[in-house]
Amino acid sequence: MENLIALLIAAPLLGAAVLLCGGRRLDAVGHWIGTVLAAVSFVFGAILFVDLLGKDAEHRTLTQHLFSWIPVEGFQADVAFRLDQLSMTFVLLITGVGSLIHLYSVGYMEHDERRRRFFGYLNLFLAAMLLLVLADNYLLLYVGWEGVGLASYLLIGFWQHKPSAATAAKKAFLVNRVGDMGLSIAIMIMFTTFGTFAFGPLLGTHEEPGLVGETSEGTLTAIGLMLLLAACGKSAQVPLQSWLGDAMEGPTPVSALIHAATMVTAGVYLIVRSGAIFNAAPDAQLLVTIVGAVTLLFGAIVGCAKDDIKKALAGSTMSQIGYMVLAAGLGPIGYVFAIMHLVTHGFFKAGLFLGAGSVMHGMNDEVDMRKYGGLRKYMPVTFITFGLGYLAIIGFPGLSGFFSKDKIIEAAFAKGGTEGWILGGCALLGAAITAYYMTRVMVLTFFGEKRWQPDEHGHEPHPHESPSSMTIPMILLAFGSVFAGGLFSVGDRFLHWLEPITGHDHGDAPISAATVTASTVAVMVIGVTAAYLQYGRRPVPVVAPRGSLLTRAARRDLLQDDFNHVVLVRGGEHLTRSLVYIDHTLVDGVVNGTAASVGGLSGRLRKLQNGFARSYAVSMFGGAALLVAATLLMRAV
Amino acid sequence: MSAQLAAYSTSTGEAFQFWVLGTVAVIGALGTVFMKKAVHSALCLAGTMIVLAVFYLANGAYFLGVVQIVVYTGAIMMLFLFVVMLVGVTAADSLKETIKGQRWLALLCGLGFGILLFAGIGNASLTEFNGLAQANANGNVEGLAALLFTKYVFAFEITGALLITAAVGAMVLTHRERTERARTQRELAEQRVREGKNVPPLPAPGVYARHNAVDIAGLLPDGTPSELTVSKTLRERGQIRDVSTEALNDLKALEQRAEERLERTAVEPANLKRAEEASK
Amino acid sequence: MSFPLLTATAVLPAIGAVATAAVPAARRTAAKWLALLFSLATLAFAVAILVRFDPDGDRYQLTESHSWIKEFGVRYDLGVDGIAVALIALTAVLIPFIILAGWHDADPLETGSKRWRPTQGFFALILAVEAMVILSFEATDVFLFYIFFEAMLIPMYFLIGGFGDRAHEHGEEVASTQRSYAAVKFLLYNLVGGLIMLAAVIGLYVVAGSFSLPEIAEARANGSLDMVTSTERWLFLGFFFAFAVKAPLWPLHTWLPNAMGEATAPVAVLITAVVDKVGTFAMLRFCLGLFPEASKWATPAVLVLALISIIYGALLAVGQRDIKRLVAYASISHFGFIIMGIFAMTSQGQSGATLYMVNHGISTAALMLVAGFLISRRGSRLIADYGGVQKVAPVLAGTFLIGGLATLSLPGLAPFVSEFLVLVGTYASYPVVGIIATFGIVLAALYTLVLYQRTMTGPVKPEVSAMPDLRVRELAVVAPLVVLLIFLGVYPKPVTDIVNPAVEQTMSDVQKKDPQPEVEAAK
Amino acid sequence: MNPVNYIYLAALLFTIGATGVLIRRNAIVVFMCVELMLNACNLSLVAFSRMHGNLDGQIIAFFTMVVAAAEVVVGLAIIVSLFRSRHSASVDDASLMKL
Repeated sequence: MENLIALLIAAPLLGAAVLLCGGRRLDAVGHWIGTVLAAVSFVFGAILFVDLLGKDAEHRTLTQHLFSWIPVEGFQADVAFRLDQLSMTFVLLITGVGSLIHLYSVGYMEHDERRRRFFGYLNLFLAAMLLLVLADNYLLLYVGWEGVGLASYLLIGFWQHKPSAATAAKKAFLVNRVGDMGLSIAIMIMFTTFGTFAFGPLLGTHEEPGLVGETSEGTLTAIGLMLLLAACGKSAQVPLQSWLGDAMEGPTPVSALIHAATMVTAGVYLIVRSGAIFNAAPDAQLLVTIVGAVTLLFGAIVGCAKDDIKKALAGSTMSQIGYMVLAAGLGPIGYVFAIMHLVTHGFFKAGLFLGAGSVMHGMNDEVDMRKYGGLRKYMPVTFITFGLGYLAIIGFPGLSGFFSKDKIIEAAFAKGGTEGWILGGCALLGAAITAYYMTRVMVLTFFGEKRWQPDEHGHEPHPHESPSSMTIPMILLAFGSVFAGGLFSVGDRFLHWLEPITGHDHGDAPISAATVTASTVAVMVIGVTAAYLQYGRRPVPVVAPRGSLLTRAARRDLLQDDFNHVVLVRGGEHLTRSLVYIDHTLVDGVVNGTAASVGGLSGRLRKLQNGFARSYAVSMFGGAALLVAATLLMRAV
Repeated sequence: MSAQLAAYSTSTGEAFQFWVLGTVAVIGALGTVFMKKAVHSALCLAGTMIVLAVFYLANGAYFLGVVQIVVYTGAIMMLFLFVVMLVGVTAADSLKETIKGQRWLALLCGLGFGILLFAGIGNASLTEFNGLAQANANGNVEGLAALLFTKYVFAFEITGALLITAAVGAMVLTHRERTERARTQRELAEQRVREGKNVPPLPAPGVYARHNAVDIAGLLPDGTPSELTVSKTLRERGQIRDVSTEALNDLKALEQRAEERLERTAVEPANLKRAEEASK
Repeated sequence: MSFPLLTATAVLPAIGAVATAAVPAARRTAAKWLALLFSLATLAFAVAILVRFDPDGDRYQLTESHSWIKEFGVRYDLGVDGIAVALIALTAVLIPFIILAGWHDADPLETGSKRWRPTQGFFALILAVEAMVILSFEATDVFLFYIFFEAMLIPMYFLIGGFGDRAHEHGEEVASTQRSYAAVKFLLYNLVGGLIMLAAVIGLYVVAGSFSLPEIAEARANGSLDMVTSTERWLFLGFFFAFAVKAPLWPLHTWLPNAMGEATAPVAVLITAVVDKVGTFAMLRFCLGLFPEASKWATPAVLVLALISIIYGALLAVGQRDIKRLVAYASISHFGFIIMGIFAMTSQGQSGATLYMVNHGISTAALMLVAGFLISRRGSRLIADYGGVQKVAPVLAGTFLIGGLATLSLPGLAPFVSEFLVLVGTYASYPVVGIIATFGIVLAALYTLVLYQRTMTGPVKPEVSAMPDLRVRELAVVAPLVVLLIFLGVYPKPVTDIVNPAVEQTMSDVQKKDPQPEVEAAK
Repeated sequence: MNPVNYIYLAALLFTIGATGVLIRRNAIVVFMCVELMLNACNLSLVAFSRMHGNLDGQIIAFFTMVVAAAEVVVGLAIIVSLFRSRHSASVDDASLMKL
């Protein structure tokens, strides 16, 4: 049964290889190969899942050791996989949502002549993401970690002829690299401290603890901070969040799969997986929660201001992941709920993105929400699925988002002390804003009168429902976003499923769960009504009004990019230019200077050879005199 | 002075002679170096050499003394004078230094070298000296001959070979092989016509001349001297005596005397003009 | 007396060089095939060495020893350890690709230029370089090594100065003057290094009374030969200087960008992927082997220089406008990593460094050769002259991207393994250095992706619109390299198995132990 | 008087001659100065032979004269031919050793 794990990864990897090396002759069937292999991987995942369910809770960890990867003395890195409840959850999410989005892309990318390559990249991403969650040691995880980075680079920049896309791709990779730096430093510290970086011996299980316990808290804090840095990079948390917005340059399925459902949540996976380390390093944990809280507000605010539907959703993604990170930072109180929200979010956010994609598909790639309006009667399926996703994300009671988010807010309060109150407050505020901007999106897109007009080529967009290959995945995801939450939390199924890995404790909630739930619903209602009053009652200007200072700042991602541009980009340019100059003049100049001086000296010496016999004679005579002097001295001595 | 005397002692007489003639020798040497004209240098050198010859005699080297006078002062210095005559006085004679710093370096080296030599001789212990008494017992020349034809015979032969080689070498160097036929009068004339300069033969020296020395340029009808009339060598040496002015004065004087004798009035300007035209 | 495999491996390309040069000018193509044939035969011999070499055997294997100059005890001693074997294999693998890639580089210029381009000479010189490089990897006699270390410069000088890209943009004269400048600069730098080393070599003989590396090292180990500290340090500096010039270490690096910029892409690969490796290899074998104490004494300074090289090289790469110069500065940065790994004095660091030499050779070859194909199509080295190539020549762009990703050491490709080993090894003994060096990987991503973005993506420039994709010959060059990159990235064990024992030997030479993990130390 | 004075005199003459060689440009004069130096040497030789009481010194002096004669012959010949070719007897004009 263990051997299936490798096949899990092998299937999409094979797909990627075949599609990328296959050449044009595969253009006709390429997309189906990709989709089928993704589905196969999902089937394997399902089989393994059933198998795990068969075992009792304590023995649900499968490991597979393939071969020794980098053996150098003490440094032993193996290619080994570890499948436990945590990675199982991810496997199902990745392969499931992944397959659906493959299916969706078949329709969405129909008119792109490079569709084969697109599916190749998607498969590559699946393989890398699976490797990330299945790796049995941090170094192998790092491989997957950068692998998904590469895939996202390729997919964001898929339409490379657009300079904006190419730039966005580069930006995403670079910002991620900064995070990766953190991860690799963390691995170095682990190796020098513990002599290993494999999960098993390092983290241990909750009955017999790993090596982690045997070192100072300072070291662990250092490791924790480095891991947090990595998580920030990958999960677009402040201060490394700037790439996510631009990443929307990629095709919509990519945004749905990578930048909403799976890859961006890898950071959360990393933190939860390294729980043992964070539990022992409270300072690092605190910082995690702070980052989470800041990001969830940051993203929400940005989401309110964007008129580009995908950018708005991107902001919301950022903020939702903020919730997860916040939860993960709470330690055993929050781990489970972080993952739970991650899964439900995977469903409804993917659904929302696919809906957005379907809308753009019908509006010949118009992304400005102010040019939509009243689309509900033109594309009903999209409207319904999108709507369900919307209700899920704002936490409408009974839908999946409600359960997961509510639990997180509870956990935040349960952290206890002032921190608890602050974090909880932030989470609540975030919930309100979420409701506000999602309602805004919903209203602008599907309600009100139609606001679209002919584009520069003069042909009027005539919205239409997307083909079934696109609608089916949307419908399935809608189901997920409706029922997943209930399925998980009724009887705490999900809790019991994950507990053996993450551990759980209830913390000490200062206020009862019921109060939290009530307040959550209350703020949700407030947010919705506010948005409705602002956008539903009054006609919406096609051109965005100048807006308040905050709005303008939020449109520019709260000036984060400007900061980067001024400080990093400009500064970097000047630095490199001056260095190039220095290298040419100073370093090289010294050498050339020496050469020149030698030449000059010899030229001057050359003058002594004036060719006059008499001056030669003088030197001879002088030499004779010196000889005499020498002999005399000899005799004198 | 006699052989015995020279043999083992230095009489006050010799001392006196040394100081006097030594001074002469040094002066001669300095003259050789600092005289402007090569001829004078040669004469100074000759003087020095004679003094040296005397010193040889005083040191009991009678044969060398004689040879010094005969060969050096006689033959070699004559050779020098011949060459000086051939080459003549050149611009090289001027004592003005052309190479920068050469003179000062030279004097510095010379001074240093001299001082060093003197120092060397100073600490050399040259006090004891045994005269040439028994060496010259049966005649200085015999003594030399004995050595020369026994001990140094080989060197002697070699020297002979050297002399012959030198003689041959001198001939080879000075004898110039004519590579092309000498040009005939006709060819020279034709070339002059072709080049169009000096088409008539060069003017002879002494036109309107009062002197017949070769170093005086002949005068043209207008009384200016013509360089062409003087030999090339003199021209290169810049040894031309210009007498044009005095010649003109003589001419005036002549005319005046003629007037007085013939009681004529002054010549009309017209004639003068014509005369000038004719002279042009 | 068994078959002298090492000599044969080195002599074969030498013979090839002579034979190729002897081919009459009219039979140009024949000469090319001959050269390729010989390089492949050499590869076969190198494989034989790999097979015959026993990683767990004695330190130097397949040894050959003949007396040469009795008066000075100079001997013709050959022998290989794991490190040498790996590098010989690298050389033998790369040369055929270099020859194949430079197939048309030395053809006579059709565009009216009168400059004579001896095609045979080009390939003959390449083979000559191969012979000398292999010998310098094999020599265990310091003097013998020195000879080939220096002689290498002569053919390299002609390769750099004699053959350049077809200069369409700026006139042929300009190009050739820049070229000769680069060649002379290369020669001067390395000669100066070599001369200083020669002094050190002689000094070593005076001190140790022998040129034989194993003897001296052995004598050092058992204390029968102890040098005065100052003497040892001076000698070390003499050797190290030469190697630092060869494997350009800041601030002795400035010859590399000129040389790589002006030479044709294959020659540039020859320089950075093959010849420069002799420098780093020699640091590992001679500096550490002969002067362990001095090496330890110099470690902090060397590490600082290496660190500067890493960051500085990367930053300058970002600032370049010329594709080849960019790659050159990237190489400088990578050599910084190699040297850092060597002097980290941990087995991870040194194994990583050795592995890095191999991987960097392959990755740079991949990137640079593809860049060369690109340049040969457009006739310009300026990044600004390209754009949107990806659309017209996707395969070219793809291979270029893979080469670039290898350069930024993406996990899954070979360079990642070595780079991470170097970093870990360095961190284990010098944490601060390790952490600062980690910034290098961000900068690497920056210059690689900027290069890719400016040349390959964006709207298609009219000049490149007609650009053909990779031809079969070019694909035959790139594809195997890419396969190697991926294979060694996923399964580097074969190489590490060969390298590790040798590294252990070196570690024992310098009497260093890997730092124990804190936890174990605590127990 | 101590005959060592002869040696001093010889040294003095030699030095003067040498200096002359260096500062004169006329080849002939230069030659004369060379002769002067040779003569100085001869003087010292003669004086030495007197001191040591044997004739070898004089023999050497004799040889010196012969050699000097030969040298003068050849040297003057050279000067003459030089003057023929370039109409100057200045040693500075023969400065083709310049690079």
